[in-house]
Amino acid sequence: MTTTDSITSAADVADAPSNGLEASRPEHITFTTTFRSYPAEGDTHGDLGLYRDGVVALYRDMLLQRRFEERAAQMYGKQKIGGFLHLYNGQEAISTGSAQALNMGLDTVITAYRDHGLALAVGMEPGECMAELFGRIDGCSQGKGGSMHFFSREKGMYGGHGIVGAHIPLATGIAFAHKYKRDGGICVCYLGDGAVWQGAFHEALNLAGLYKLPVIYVIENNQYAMGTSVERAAADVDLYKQSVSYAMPGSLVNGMDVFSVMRAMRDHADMARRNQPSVVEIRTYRYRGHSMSDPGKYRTREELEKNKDQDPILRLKAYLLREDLANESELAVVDRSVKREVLEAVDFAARSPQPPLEAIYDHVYTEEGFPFLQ
Amino acid sequence: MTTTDSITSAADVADAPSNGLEASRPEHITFTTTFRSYPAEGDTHGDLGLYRDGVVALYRDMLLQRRFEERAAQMYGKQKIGGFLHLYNGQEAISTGSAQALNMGLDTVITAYRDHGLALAVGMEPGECMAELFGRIDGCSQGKGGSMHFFSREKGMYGGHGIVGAHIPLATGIAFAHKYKRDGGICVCYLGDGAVWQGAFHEALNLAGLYKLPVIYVIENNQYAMGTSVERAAADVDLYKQSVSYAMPGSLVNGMDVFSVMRAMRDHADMARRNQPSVVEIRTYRYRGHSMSDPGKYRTREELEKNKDQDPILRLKAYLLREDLANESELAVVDRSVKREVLEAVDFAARSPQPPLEAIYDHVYTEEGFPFLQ
Amino acid sequence: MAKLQLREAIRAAMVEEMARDGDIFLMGEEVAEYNGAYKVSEGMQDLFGADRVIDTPISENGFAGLGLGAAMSGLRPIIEFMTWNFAFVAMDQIVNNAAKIRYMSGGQFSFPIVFRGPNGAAGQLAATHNSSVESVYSCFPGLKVISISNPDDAKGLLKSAIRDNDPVVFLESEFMYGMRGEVSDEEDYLIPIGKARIARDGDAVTIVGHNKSYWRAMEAAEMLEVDGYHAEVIDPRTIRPFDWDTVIRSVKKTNRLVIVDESNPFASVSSEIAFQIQSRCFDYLDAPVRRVTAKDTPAPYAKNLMTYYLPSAEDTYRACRDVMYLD
Amino acid sequence: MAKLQLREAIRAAMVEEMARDGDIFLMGEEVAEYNGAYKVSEGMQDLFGADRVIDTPISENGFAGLGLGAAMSGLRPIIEFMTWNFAFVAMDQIVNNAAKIRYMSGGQFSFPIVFRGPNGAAGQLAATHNSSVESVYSCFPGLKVISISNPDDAKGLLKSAIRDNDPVVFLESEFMYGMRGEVSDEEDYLIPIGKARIARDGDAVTIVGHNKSYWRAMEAAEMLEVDGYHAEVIDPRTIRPFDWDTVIRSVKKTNRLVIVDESNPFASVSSEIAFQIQSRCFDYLDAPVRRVTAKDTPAPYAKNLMTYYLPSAEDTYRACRDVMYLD
Ligand SMILES: Cc1ncc(C[n+]2csc(CCOP(=O)(O)OP(=O)(O)O)c2C)c(N)n1
Ligand SMILES: Cc1ncc(C[n+]2csc(CCOP(=O)(O)OP(=O)(O)O)c2C)c(N)n1
Ligand SMILES: [Mg+2]
Ligand SMILES: [Mg+2]
Repeated sequence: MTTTDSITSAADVADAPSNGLEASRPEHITFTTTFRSYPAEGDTHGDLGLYRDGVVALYRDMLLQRRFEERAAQMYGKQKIGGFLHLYNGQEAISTGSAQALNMGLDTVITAYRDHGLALAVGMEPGECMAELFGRIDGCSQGKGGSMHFFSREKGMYGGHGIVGAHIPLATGIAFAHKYKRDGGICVCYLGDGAVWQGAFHEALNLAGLYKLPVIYVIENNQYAMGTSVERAAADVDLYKQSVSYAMPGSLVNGMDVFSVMRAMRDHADMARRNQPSVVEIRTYRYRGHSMSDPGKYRTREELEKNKDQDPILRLKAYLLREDLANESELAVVDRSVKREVLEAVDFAARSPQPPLEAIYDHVYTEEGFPFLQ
Repeated sequence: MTTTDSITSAADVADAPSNGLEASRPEHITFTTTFRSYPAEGDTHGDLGLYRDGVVALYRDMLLQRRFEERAAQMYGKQKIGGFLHLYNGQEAISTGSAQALNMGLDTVITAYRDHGLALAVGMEPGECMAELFGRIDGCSQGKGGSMHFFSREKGMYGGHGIVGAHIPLATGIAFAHKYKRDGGICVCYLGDGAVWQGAFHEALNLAGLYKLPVIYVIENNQYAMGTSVERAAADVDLYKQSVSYAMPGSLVNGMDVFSVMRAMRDHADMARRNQPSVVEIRTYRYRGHSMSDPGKYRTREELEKNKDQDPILRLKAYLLREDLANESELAVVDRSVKREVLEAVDFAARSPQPPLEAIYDHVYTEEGFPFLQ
Repeated sequence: MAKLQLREAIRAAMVEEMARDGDIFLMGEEVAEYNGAYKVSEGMQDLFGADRVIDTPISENGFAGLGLGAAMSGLRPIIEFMTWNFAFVAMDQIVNNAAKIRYMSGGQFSFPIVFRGPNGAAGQLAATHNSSVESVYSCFPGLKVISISNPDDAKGLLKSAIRDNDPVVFLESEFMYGMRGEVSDEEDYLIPIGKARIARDGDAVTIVGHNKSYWRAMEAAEMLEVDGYHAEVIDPRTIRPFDWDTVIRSVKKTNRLVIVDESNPFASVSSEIAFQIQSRCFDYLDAPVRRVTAKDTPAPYAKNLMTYYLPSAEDTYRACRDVMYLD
Repeated sequence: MAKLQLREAIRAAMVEEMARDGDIFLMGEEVAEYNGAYKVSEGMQDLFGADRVIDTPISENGFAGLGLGAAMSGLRPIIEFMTWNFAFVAMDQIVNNAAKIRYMSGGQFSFPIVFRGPNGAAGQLAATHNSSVESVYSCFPGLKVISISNPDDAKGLLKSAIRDNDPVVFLESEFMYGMRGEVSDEEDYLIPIGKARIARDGDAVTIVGHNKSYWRAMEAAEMLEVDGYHAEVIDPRTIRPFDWDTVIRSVKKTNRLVIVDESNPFASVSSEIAFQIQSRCFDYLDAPVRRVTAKDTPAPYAKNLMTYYLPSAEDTYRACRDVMYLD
């Protein structure tokens, strides 16, 4: 049974009258659909076609994101970074696992403001990212965007977006362009559990379903939107079920296992490449507060610890050791190299100059010499 | 099996992990839900507890709406009426049948701009309605609203709204107020098939599902939004399935049979009175163009005629005759009285004065003497 | 010179540009199979196919955003709003995404997109269907805003807007779609964005009016002519960026300015013009800048009220006489 | 007089009114269990229960509309937007439903509702999180718009706004939530909507500033004082309806006007003030009306750029000296 079996179609609806007008009397219409589930420990690295180096690379990638965030938090404390800072700790398996399903240089990604992990996962440099946090000219957005607005056209990273839900229609449009240009690319749109309840989500998904666009909507369900748990925001907490309204396949994935994410995202990327849009709910957990100012009183220490026990990096580390793919000292080398890379990023950021004041007028328009009001 | 059986809950989802993290590996999650269907000819008047007079009253009510619209079209041709005019012809069973499920004076209704039928069905006077179309001071909105904006606080008619989808959150709020005030009332929100794809629909339904509000969302699926058929607008054409995303019961109703509408709306009103919001898709057909300027080239004459064969008024007339509840001449008396009532409405409208120019500043604010810019 | 209806001129601009550049597509409600709610895009789906002339569901926020995503990817969408009244549900996409993402990305992504549709009063449609939106968009840096008053400008400016690499809000008018006017036969007729048009030379008073208000300005000028006064009439055509120099030059000559603007008055384009002119022509003004606008109320339905609601040529004429101290 | 933080003053107004009238409820993102994103509503759910202090999903359009529906039914909602930046997705509900339904219903339904939240710049949050929205709402007849600069006004005006039977857009500021100030102890302290406050008497120049800009105005006045000039500072407090008389009276005395307004300049509140004053004080103005605003660009992230972006006291001071022809 392939995943596309879960596409709901008129035929699935037992006894549904075609226009509802002429039917004899079915008292009930029974509707059945199937979602795929990707629990943890479903695959070995071999199942995924990975060799030792590939698995270590996944480990390094997740670790880089983790260490980058930790350093960013520290720099925020030192007031090197302003504005909001939303950290990705705990969710790294999603960015890392799903990047594996992408054709780099062709496919595109877009996400909300919790964007550092994805940026690094698609290959943006820690230095340009840290410089952006520092508000410097060498930042990936030249200091204009900050933490919430990492962009890299080169890496297919279409941002970093701060208005909850507003990037979802953009994803639909990016996918539209892939199809229009027949470039073979797909777009992956990451959104939080909280963004599902923006009207933009509904409109964007219907349009994608209607126009059959190459896009995957990945709901990173980290259980909370700021202090609001999914149960307190959703009439129905099974977010993958949102796919039903748009006749799309939907899947539920364990986001603490990078292999599960990889597998699921490959399956869905296949669908997308056949112009079948879909929804993937990936359940994960955010370790830090929503942003740096959030004391996190809405959850217990136990809940947090219980989820940290599932840590995707520790899980993969255990796997590497258990499967004899690496030993402790090899992994320590990886750790040190990641640490160095992040410290170099901080150095790079600190050395990068502030933008000149005249730069305030740059990038508003493509046009040169726009007559701004003075 | 009661209709609320179709409420989807976590328990319905076979093998769905509670948080998706700890589950053993279900390859698939099968989801089954049940919608109720109300085809035509499901009930006799006896089943619905109606006597002869009640059935004739339904007939008269639908006929009044039909004749009102016909006369309005004529007056539009004579330029007595300005702006847009969206006629309700063909859809009368919905307004009439569902009004039967309401507690008049307590429950509330709200709809889009195709609002004449509902206004009459909830008891607004043809005279005040026609005067509104004429833009006169005795109009139900004092000439400020026109065709798209019929309001009557007294009759619980919360409008007539011209921005597609924008009234759906209002309905959620009106239902919120019913619950907050514990007044026992429910709100019925009518919307077109085209309005489903506004984000407002999604947000409003999730809020109603989350807060458990006494509201029914009735999708009047007349197959078209202007020239766009449902298939050309919807990723999934079974609009009742939208209920799944909000864990609400959903039903599909034949809108050409006033008895079916009555039955369905009574069932859903019962749910609403128990604070269970729900979705009802009623399939119907609009005989006229979208508005007076629409030549209707997007559909064939045959399609139109085929649907007119299902006419709710003719159907009920046939029923009355077949069941010996009334004979031709009794019905002719009804026809004449309806005709007279509509003509009187036109007279009333024609005699009503235009609003005085100073009235332009009335009703902007409740406050007296607001200092408008001059 | 061909005599075209305004809708034909707009269509001609789109057709010419779409023929020239395969990256351009047109999307909106009823633009394709229905040929446009106001028949602006009539026949275009036949010409360019269903891949490039695309009907949408009623999801303005969704398809405005779709257009923006496509623009980020290098396409050049033309997004039609059936009217600008219906774009308030898409406001966030326009003022946050269209206007700001280029800036926030340090210039990496640009938005060669045109949002177009009719703006302003369209008769007895009541309050929600008669909004004038020029000020609410032109206050957002990152957008360009054009408002046209005749077929020639419509064609030349829409072609420029489609070629422009920045997001353009393009404001038309239901009431003027059927209006005929000469349109240049010039091949590839482009009118530069940001340049006003002096429609009528004069020395007695400057009248500025855009879109339908331009015609009120012209009518008032005719009335003044009867009185023996030559009014200078300027159609700004582009609201953002505004062509201050043309208006300033005129006011320095006439020493008087009247603005006709169908918007509600508060913080409208007319307010901004007044600010700029009092600031930059302080010593030249012989009278305060006057404006003639819609009433400071929502638009009513009743015919007599709706007529009263809108700025008239008569009101404009009287405002001119006022600033000329004639009465 | 108690010394309260701005957030405490706002909370006090809500608490007093909710205690007085059971029809009032507070709804918004994180207002209840989280105690408010900026702790404005801290403790309120404990006081009034989960039926009256209600958390929402991130559905601004939905819950703004919910509030409006409830208001039509006679309740008196207070809807908090976490910031006004997030209300663009709800723009349609505010400008079409809140502002116009009363009118379109011939006065049958009214909207005793307050939409409140912080407005304007809030630091290095980049372009989408630093919008000033006063002009985009105040241009819509049917709304009232209040923007406050200190705890006392916040309390008195919010209480009035909650009691008002018309929809009120109430603009606060993240940056000022922690600011302490004296708040009247008067029982049932109400400040009338539509009345400006003369914060400082003077004769040399009038400076108008609201919200944070009020403080820039005051700082500039201090700097002028050092130079020996007495500036009159007016905080309009209500933007719609605007208290023209107070400003006119002042300008007739000082003959000069400088407006500080953190909004982007085009068609902003400052434009409208300039229009009105040049129109109504034409013969009294010794210099053009000047304004000091945010740059005509989106808000940048980098610290130095963001500082440069905003109007400063220094800029205001220089603008005042300019209109006083001192340099
Ligand atoms: C339209 C809008 N409303 C509110 C906010 C404020 N806000 C920022 S993040 C956030 C929570 C989002 O939660 P979720 O989508 O689950 O993402 P997560 O933070 O968990 O990654 C809120 C309410 C916003 N940025 N935009
Ligand atoms: C937000 C918005 N977009 C577009 C329109 C223009 N418009 C008016 S009615 C309509 C079609 C609505 O169709 P449907 O909801 O099916 O209702 P019906 O006309 O069939 O009763 C459209 C597109 C509008 N009024 N509001
Ligand atoms: Mg979340
Ligand atoms: Mg329809």
